Amino acid sequence: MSTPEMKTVMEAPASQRELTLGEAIKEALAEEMRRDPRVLILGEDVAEAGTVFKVLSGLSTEFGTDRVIDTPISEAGFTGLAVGAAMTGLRPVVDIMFGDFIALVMDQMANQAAKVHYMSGGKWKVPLVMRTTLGASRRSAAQHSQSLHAWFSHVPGLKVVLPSTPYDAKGLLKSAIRDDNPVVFFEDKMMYRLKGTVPTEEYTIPLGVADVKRSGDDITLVATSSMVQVALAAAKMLEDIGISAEVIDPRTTWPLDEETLIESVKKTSRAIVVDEGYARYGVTAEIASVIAEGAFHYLDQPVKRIGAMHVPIPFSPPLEDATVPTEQMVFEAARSLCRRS
Amino acid sequence: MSTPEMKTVMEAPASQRELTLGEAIKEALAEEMRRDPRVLILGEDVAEAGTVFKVLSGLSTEFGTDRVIDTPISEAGFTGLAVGAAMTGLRPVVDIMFGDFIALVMDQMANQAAKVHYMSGGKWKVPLVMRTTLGASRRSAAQHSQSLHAWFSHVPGLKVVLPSTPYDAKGLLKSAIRDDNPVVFFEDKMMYRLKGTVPTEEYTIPLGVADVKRSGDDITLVATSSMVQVALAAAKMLEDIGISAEVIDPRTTWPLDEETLIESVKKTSRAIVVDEGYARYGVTAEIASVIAEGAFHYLDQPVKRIGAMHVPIPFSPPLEDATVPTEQMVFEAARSLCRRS
Amino acid sequence: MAKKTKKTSEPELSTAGKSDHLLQMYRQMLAIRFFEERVNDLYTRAIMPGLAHLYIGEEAIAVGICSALRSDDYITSTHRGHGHCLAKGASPDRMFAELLGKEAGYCRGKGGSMHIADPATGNLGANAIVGGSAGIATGAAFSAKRLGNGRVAVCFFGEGALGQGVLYETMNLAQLWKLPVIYVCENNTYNEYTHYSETTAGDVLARPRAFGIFAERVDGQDVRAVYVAAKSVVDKARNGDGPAFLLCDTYRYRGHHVGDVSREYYRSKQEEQKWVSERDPIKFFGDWLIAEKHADTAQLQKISAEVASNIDAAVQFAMAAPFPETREVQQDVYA
Amino acid sequence: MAKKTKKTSEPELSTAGKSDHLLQMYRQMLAIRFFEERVNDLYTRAIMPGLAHLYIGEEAIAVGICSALRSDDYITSTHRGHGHCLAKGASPDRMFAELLGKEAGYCRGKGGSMHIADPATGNLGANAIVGGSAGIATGAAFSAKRLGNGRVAVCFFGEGALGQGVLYETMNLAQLWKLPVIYVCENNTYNEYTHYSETTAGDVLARPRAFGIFAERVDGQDVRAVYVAAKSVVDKARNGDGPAFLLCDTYRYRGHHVGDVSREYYRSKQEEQKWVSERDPIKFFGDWLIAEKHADTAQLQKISAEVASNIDAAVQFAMAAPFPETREVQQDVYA
Ligand SMILES: Cc1ncc(C[n+]2csc(CCOP(=O)(O)OP(=O)(O)O)c2C)c(N)n1
Ligand SMILES: Cc1ncc(C[n+]2csc(CCOP(=O)(O)OP(=O)(O)O)c2C)c(N)n1
Ligand SMILES: [Mg+2]
Ligand SMILES: [Mg+2]
Repeated sequence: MSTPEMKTVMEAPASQRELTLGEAIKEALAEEMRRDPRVLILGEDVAEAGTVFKVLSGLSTEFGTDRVIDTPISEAGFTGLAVGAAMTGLRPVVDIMFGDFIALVMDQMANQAAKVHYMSGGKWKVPLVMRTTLGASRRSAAQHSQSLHAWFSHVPGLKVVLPSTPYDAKGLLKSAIRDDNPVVFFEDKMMYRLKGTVPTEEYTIPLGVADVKRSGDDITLVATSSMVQVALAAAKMLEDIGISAEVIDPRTTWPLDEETLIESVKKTSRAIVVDEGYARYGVTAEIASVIAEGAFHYLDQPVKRIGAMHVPIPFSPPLEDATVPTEQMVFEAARSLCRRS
Repeated sequence: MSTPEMKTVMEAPASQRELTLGEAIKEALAEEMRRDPRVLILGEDVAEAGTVFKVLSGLSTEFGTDRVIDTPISEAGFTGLAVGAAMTGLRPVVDIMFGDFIALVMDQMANQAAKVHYMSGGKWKVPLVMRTTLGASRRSAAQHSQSLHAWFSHVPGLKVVLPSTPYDAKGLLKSAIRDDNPVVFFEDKMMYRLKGTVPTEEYTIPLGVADVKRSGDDITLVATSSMVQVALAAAKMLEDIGISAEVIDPRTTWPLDEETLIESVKKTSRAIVVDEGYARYGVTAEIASVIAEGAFHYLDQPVKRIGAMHVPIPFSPPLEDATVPTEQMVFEAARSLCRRS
Repeated sequence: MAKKTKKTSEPELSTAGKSDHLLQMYRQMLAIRFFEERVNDLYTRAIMPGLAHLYIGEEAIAVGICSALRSDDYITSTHRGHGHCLAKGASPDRMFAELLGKEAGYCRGKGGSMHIADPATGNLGANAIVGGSAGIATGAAFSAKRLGNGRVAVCFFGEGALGQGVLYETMNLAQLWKLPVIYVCENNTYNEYTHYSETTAGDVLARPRAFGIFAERVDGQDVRAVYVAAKSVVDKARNGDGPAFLLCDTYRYRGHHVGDVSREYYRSKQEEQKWVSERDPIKFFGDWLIAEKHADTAQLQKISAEVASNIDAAVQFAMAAPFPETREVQQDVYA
Repeated sequence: MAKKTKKTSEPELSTAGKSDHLLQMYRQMLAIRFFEERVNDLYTRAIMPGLAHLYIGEEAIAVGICSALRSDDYITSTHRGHGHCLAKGASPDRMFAELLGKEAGYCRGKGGSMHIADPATGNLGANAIVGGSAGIATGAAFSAKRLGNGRVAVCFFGEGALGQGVLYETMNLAQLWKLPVIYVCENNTYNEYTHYSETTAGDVLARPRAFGIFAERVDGQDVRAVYVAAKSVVDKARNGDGPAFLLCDTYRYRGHHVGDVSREYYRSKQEEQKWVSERDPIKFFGDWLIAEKHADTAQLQKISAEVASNIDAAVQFAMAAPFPETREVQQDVYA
């Protein structure tokens, strides 16, 4: 287990420091760019501006503007270019500012990048990373707040990563960059300032391995990205009423570490899946189905799913707040599953 | 219940005739275009060619080439144009030849069409129908064989229709055209020649109402689009070994008629969900979750999901055939769920 | 883009004509300027949720273009859309209400700054996807032609949208089908924090022209020049001559959005100062109005005072207005 | 597009030079023609699964362009890609094997007619998405420039791809970054069953030129003209002068795909006949070879016989080859 929760209980040893998730991502990129000259960054306002979220600020100074490259506002065009570049000797990391804009690159990612290796009988490879964002609550309205990772998770040939801590973000991003397949890396905009301890020495985290963020016996809370923080907060509330919740972060929706999820639920016999994507036909459906099938005879309650309310995301604060899963919602759901009230 | 199976047992009365699914779709379009001058068709090779599947042949003769309009190969462009046209007094029916190409219109559909009504506080409407296709087995390889309806099903603001019979296709398409929302209508390329009885008198079928294609007691087979035919064939095989299968076609993935699905499984206590989309993070996951939650205490086996093999669709016939759900697979799965062997 | 900006000669000016019309344009430019200043103020005082992209410095374009439109003509707008919406006839009170997420807002608070829409003024909606409204505007022109209602659609976008392929797809359709749509490119020289010369190859005007679309460069700081250019292409489009493209040179005085305050890393204070002091569209137009005796200083001050109190009242209205009921969140997903 | 096709003058011709090179081009054109005829035959005999889009009539373009390329240069191809793949060096036996879905095929049978790819000959892959390879080709050019390996990338596409916005996005990138990519537009005048004049507004050459890209129109039935035009832009690109665009006028003799047999509803038999009898690239080139004494009739017949038996052998190979094992279906989803 490797979470801020865990680390902060002990004095952080000399070999670690506190980083924000944004800093951890920048560090992963910088380390990989130093290690491998084929790695470069393409995106809108990534160079001097360091992206609109300032996550990359400083990278263009160290690596120059021909490895941290500002592009026109042509998501399909520069993603397609990156696919070709990845096939021919480079390892591009493409930056898609808001996750909503992946709607513009679905052909390049799903019809091209995801299929090139298979269609060519295994001859061409596409070592491409697409970094993009998800998450609402920023009062950015319907076209700048979506969490659309379910679309990519549905496409064979892609891998999909959703880090929930600075530690995971760094280790997973380094693995994604070294992976020979197209990998989409979703960062929650609201988590860029989330702090956590990160070792100074190098490490990577394999794609496809879930992480138990907190262990417990009464109920399993499966959560992705920022919902992991929501689940951990709910777990604390549950502890106060005597319910011991286990929190599991799959970390990658594809590949999916089914075994860890199923084993946990076999132990707890209750599960809630929390994800910030739209509630219907999303990530919670797949994970809930995997659990319901794999732990069927152990479940004493149906697997409960909690996603973003199934509506376009409204601007008005009281309305937007009503669409996002909260620790209170998770707490209530868990309490009723555990029949405590 | 309204299926070829049902109808063909009786002498088709004078008020019905046999039509192919393609003919039923053309008839629905023709009737609605006669009824409402605001309805028009936009797409590639839709006019004289009547589309590559010849489904629309003859329509341009009756309605002229300014209501059946050939477009450039600009899926995003003419879909966007149709969104604007729908907002301002027309009711366009857009034709996207192969379902794989919806990857090019995700922004226009998911970020624009689906959200205009909500973002405008209910002021603007988008009465748009997008007709497109799904289904493999045509030896068309990875970019011309996908069933990507899960993407649209995930997006609030859109409705998604998957007809499985000529009767349903006609009635559902007429409702889709009269609907004031953007509706995506998926047609299985392999079903265009499927025959079924269709009344001569006019009728419509509401969106959001599942249809019991065959009733049974031992197991519920939920199937979409061409998988309904697969499920019905499997049901026949099951009958021979004494298993009575109920076959339910949701007909629309959104809105989803949850009640009909859940009630059936409460009766049968076993369920298999069959859909031709990729197996993971697809339509089967949502439907299985709905059933697992809604009929939890009635299920005596986990809900089984059968989708297309989770790989890009290969060209080579023996390989492609291995990716598509078959009646044999459904039969085997049902038999083992019913513990007969 | 060497082509020199077209001087607006007297005969054309007469098209712009009468003083009241000119003063109305002046009033609208001021209204936009004051509106945006209050938006910035509401943001800095943490009263406005989220962000906003201010139109300050670019007012002459929205006003010049919309003055050439009928009230039933259509526009589509952008993330930097307040000016377009106001110029097309939106009222500041319901605009502010929308920016504050209030039920009285144009979209009942559901849209916010980037999604103001209003059928009553032909506003098909601002759009937060760069280039995202090219299809919608072209489609509205398609309807206008089909229905024969004589309407014209204007598609406003920044030069950054030249990077979106859908713009070329729709320009091709518009010219093929001779649709009454005017593409108005507001070239304020920056795509967010990147100078457009780093993102834009070749000659911008040559792009629409390659599709056979009439295209003209206009001084976006001169409301009369914009009006004259707009009037001529709008009238032509209305008469069935098809689409046109106007490239309007301009500059945004403020940050890309209200939070973009330290900008030296991408543009110099001097550059900003030069535009503000030498090319301000409101001052330029005001001076001209006085010089040409369409108004005197007192009149302009009176207008300014009226607009200011109008904007004050609008802010008061919006701040006092209630938020929508939470249950509204599930309304209007489907018609 | 009134611009007259450029006459290939003697000095340029000398670039094309030596007889053996010329005869090699002739051999390749024949190989493509015979290959495609066999594809059609395999389809009509129901031996080939699915469909195929024949390149017959357009051979001079693939051969003229690829003759100007190094073997390590890159190409991307289209749904009508057999000619490009062969011209870039693919061998007919493994091509046929792929078309029949056999394990010996270039993609182990997984790709089929529309997805032939072969790193050994720089073939990044045919693409079944119209315009779908514009990004890939431009990206390969991006790598070539970054890695300084002196390679050039050629992006083949039909005029129908002019409808895809991504083409304009990538041309803008290519010119901004001066990438060594050549966009080769094969204008056979039909997008499937629709004449390109119904789908294409304005002047095609003006489109790349608007982005500052050198663009030239070439007679796609004259392999020497294509070669000369290609050689010059490829050399320039290799020397760092950036992208270019070649518009090659041509015609497909057969249907859009092998199943498109009755075509009168979209084009006349006379039109087809005119191209076949008056503009055939192979006959045109063969006559010239003889007239210019690069070969005599006997030599050309000998070449023809060799190619024919070569193609026969290739078909035999492919038909005898086994299908992949079914378990292969789950291989190569991930690297
Ligand atoms: C498709 C898309 N990509 C990126 C963005 C993020 N973004 C918002 S505004 C902007 C710059 C737009 O520049 P321009 O079109 O010139 O308009 P301006 O802001 O200068 O008025 C960008 C990149 C977006 N909203 N949509
Ligand atoms: C994005 C996309 N839209 C539509 C199609 C269907 N389609 C296949 S080939 C074709 C026509 C292409 O015409 P052109 O580019 O001129 O190539 P040609 O067939 O004439 O060689 C179309 C529309 C496709 N494959 N991809
Ligand atoms: Mg700008
Ligand atoms: Mg063509």
